[in-house]
Amino acid sequence: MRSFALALAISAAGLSATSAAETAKPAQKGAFPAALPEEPIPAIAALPDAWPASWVLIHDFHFNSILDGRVMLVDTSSAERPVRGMVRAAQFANMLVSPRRGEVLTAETFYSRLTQGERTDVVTIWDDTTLLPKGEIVLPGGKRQQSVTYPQLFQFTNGEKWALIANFTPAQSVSVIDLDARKVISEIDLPGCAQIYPTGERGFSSFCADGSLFSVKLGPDGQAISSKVVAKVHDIDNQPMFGTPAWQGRTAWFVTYRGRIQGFDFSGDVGKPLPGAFDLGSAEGAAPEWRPGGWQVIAGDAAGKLYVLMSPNGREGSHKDGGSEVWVADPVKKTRLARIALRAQAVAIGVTRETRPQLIVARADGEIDVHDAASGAFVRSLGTAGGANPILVTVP
Amino acid sequence: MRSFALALAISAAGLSATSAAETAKPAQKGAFPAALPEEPIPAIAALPDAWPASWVLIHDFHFNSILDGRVMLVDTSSAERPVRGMVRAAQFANMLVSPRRGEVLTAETFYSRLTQGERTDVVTIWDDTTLLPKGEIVLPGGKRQQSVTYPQLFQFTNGEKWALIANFTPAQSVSVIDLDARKVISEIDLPGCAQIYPTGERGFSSFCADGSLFSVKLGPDGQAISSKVVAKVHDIDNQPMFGTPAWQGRTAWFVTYRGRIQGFDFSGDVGKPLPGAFDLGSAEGAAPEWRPGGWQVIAGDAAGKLYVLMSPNGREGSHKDGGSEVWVADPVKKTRLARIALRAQAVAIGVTRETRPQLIVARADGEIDVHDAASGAFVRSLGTAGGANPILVTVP
Amino acid sequence: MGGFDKWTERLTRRIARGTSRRSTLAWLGATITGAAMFPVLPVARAASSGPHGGGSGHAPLHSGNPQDPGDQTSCDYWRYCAIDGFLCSCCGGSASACPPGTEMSPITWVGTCTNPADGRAYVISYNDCCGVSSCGQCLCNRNEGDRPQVRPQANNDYNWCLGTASSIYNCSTAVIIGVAEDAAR
Amino acid sequence: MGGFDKWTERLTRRIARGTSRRSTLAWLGATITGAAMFPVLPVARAASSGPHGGGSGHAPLHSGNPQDPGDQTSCDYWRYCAIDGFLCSCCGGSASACPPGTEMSPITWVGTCTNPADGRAYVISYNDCCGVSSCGQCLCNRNEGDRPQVRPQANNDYNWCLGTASSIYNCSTAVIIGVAEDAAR
Repeated sequence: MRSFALALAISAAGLSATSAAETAKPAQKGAFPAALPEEPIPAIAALPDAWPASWVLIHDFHFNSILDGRVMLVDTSSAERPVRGMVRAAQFANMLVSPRRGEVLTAETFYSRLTQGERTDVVTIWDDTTLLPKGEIVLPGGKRQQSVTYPQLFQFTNGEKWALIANFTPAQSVSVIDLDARKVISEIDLPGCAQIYPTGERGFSSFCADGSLFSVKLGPDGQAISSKVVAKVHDIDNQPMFGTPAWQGRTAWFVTYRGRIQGFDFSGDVGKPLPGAFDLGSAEGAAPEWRPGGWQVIAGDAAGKLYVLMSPNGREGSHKDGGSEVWVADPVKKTRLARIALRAQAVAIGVTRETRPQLIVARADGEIDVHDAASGAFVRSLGTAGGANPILVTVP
Repeated sequence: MRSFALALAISAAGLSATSAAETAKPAQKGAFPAALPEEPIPAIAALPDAWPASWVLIHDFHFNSILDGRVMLVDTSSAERPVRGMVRAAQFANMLVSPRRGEVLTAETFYSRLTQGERTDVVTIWDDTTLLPKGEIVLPGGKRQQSVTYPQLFQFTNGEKWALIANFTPAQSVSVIDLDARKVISEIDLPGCAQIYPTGERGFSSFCADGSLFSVKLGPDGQAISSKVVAKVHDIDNQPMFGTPAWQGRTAWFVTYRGRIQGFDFSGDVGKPLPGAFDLGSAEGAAPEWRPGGWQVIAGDAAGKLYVLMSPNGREGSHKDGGSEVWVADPVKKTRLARIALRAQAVAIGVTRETRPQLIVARADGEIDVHDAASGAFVRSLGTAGGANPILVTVP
Repeated sequence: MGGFDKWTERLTRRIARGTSRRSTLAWLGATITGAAMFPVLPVARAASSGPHGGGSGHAPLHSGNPQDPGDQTSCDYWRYCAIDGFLCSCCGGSASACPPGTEMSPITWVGTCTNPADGRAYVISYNDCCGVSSCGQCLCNRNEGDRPQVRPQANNDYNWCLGTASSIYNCSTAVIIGVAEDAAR
Repeated sequence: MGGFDKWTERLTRRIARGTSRRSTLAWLGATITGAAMFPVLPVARAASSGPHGGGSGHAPLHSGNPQDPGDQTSCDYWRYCAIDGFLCSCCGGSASACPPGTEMSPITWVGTCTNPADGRAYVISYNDCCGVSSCGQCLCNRNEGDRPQVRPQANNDYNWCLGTASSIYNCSTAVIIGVAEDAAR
């Protein structure tokens, strides 16, 4: 290829493709006696074997072409070069990342004629150092749940050897996928329940329309071997929980539309609510009141603190309108620790696991801001590194 | 379907889906004793059998998702409801419209996994009253030319019974498609030549890299039966012509990067330049000089006038930077008739065939403006009716 | 595993039975109670045009009927009280019809919106239009009454292009299908 | 048809011969003279950030080498004198490398750009990166020396993701492959 490109160059307008060493050096070349060296072709930027702790994945839902969604790999420490790559996330896709497996997984849907024709649902497996696909698992039946992207529609279990994927036709079920065998091994029917919270060593929980939590334990063949319902854990009418929690180990911290924090323990075979739900409280400047608002409104850091995206315009129906502050809370002491003013309305937040954690803010206008999580201070802008419509920030 | 939707509605929160006639009418209903009537489900907006003369097609190249390009059907007479529909135009697509056939045709490319996998090139045939596909013709070999959309890469010939499509691998050829038989019937190899200008009853011309014009006459089987080269019609170095001309009947008016108008007669079996090329001239306000600029820079009206999108910042390399004025010229008298000031930098123009022709202006910021072609006066804005990146205005 | 419910047994039976189209409809009948279905698209790109998104440079589009007031290309139009997506009024359809070239979703979600002109609460069916890519005009998201996905019938984040030949989403309509009994709601 | 050239006869023979990979390369050798290949994408969405497009909110990215000056995420960077598309420097690649996950196009177009630091004219190869959808960052279009498609080797509107497994276009690089003899050009 190289010699072909050079041949073209040589034939081009009588140019000679002489190397730096051979080049005549007229006086105007001044302080630089040697020309810049030739650069290799082809060249593909390399990624490190392990991504640094400053790297996150930002899901670009891409409203203006939902069928062409993407996940942006973003170095939040670099204002100069924040985008490190893109992974395809087609048609209401979901994404999973596993440093242990060295993989990014996307659950996607394709049509043979882009918008029409034959439908194919697949889980695509991407190598996390090359961002090239290394395999796919076809999901039969055209039943993969298509929603605006929720992380809890596609989750690992069984030590990341399996993935669980939500189906909605609108009948609800969960498919169990053996990632190494590259096949769907079972399907758990789940009428009236939604979202997937990995539970125990091999199983998951879902919230149900009657306010209960339903936990399923899976056998080695992926079939359900036992299950348990915990009733009345979720007041859907008055204290509805955002479906996406902040995970700290096997504990998931949920926040309600009204700002109440509720923990769940998913470490055992049965998910269970933790005692001691608490409210984030009120503050000045509200019209009419402070409530969480956005798409991914809660995040946690390694020290156990929680961060909640808050709007002063809280009312019924405001829960996706975004927020202008991040409130920091201690779920052990059940108190609010700090308020962080953002530079613009935001829809999603994440906190890195760096030594000095950084708060990653996806703004409604598509810009990505980085704040110091401890002080709240604005650190840098990453521009549009999250794509057109950044709605989820995933810290691997 | 209807009863199903109603069943859902009835079950919803204890609502009764009573009709207007059955509804109780409390006092506060005031001046409106009857409720608004129920509306039918399903309902699809209808298009007229023949599109009005104010309707145009605007190609949205969709830079941020080139694989998901579209053609917007736009009523330029309506500021309230300019968009009338969308036609898919995937992956550097080309589009043809035929009121006579009652069809819109798109030449597209698909991959089985959106961005990867198996490639399929097709011509899709859309009914122009339903905008639904009514057939497709698969183009073998993965050779369809992918370029930023030029109209002259996909053209009719043989009384609109055939279409001609450009291939580029980078070897150049033209495929001849029998639209009614739904098949490719021949392929004309065309080394060194590009773009397709329908010529005579059944044939086409292309410009070639040596500055010549090459015309091919096709036989009833689609094979070339004769051809003719007219040398030195195009000074590519000093007076390069924009590839997209303004058509008036079988005469194509081209404009060069420097603003010279050159006509070609494609009515016979051999395309030939018309005598009397002329320059659009200079004007005040230039820095350094007025030149055509944009993607579709020349259009014609039914009366024979030409409209050219002009930039005052003309220089080598400015020819795609867009323009801020439209100059009106009479190709018979070879004079400039008027200058029309635009409201913003624009990249494409078209002129409707209405009784009172309207100048349709696709701006660089994506907004569509309508001016009165005779007076130049701004008439209305159509907002973003042309999509994200409107680059071509087609008057059917 | 003592302590686990009998549900597992029922669950296992249900899996063995499989999920046919018939059982899907049975499920709909069995579980969709208490409210109706909402779907598609969240988090308006709130940016410039107010909290709900929308705004495309279009001129206002009025019904011409004083009993049906407001700009049908605006997110603030009364029928859109629970809509989520691109407004079909801006896409070649209307407030109550899909654009040509699309297919209207047969399964729908509904909301109850109060008409400011006559004070009535109308049942609005937000049918999606499917089979053509994102319209891109007039994105609008209002979430009054929206609840988490655990209550699908009250969550507007699902893509309801479900019973259609293609699940590709183009825009959303807001069709009057009746008057709510409790007009004040 | 008297008056028609002998080319028709040759043309017909050529069609009969078909177009093999070999003849494609022969064509390249035979016809690409006088200039080199430019490709992809036109008409910058000129909107806000100057005549060439670009501008993404990124901070400037410098090489750190005083002999290679300028912001590599800006359309004004010296190597981009004939580039057309999304700048790979903004997409996970660099001025001279494709982003991970893409494939660099083997067939390329070149331009000649003058380095303001050393005054030399460099031959720049604008290899496209392929197989991933539009990067969407830093759209840039400069057309110095660009000519109509009748001279493909001097036209930057072709999608040059041609010799790659996928023709989907992601971004464009600007690789130094030599120094032009006539440095002043």
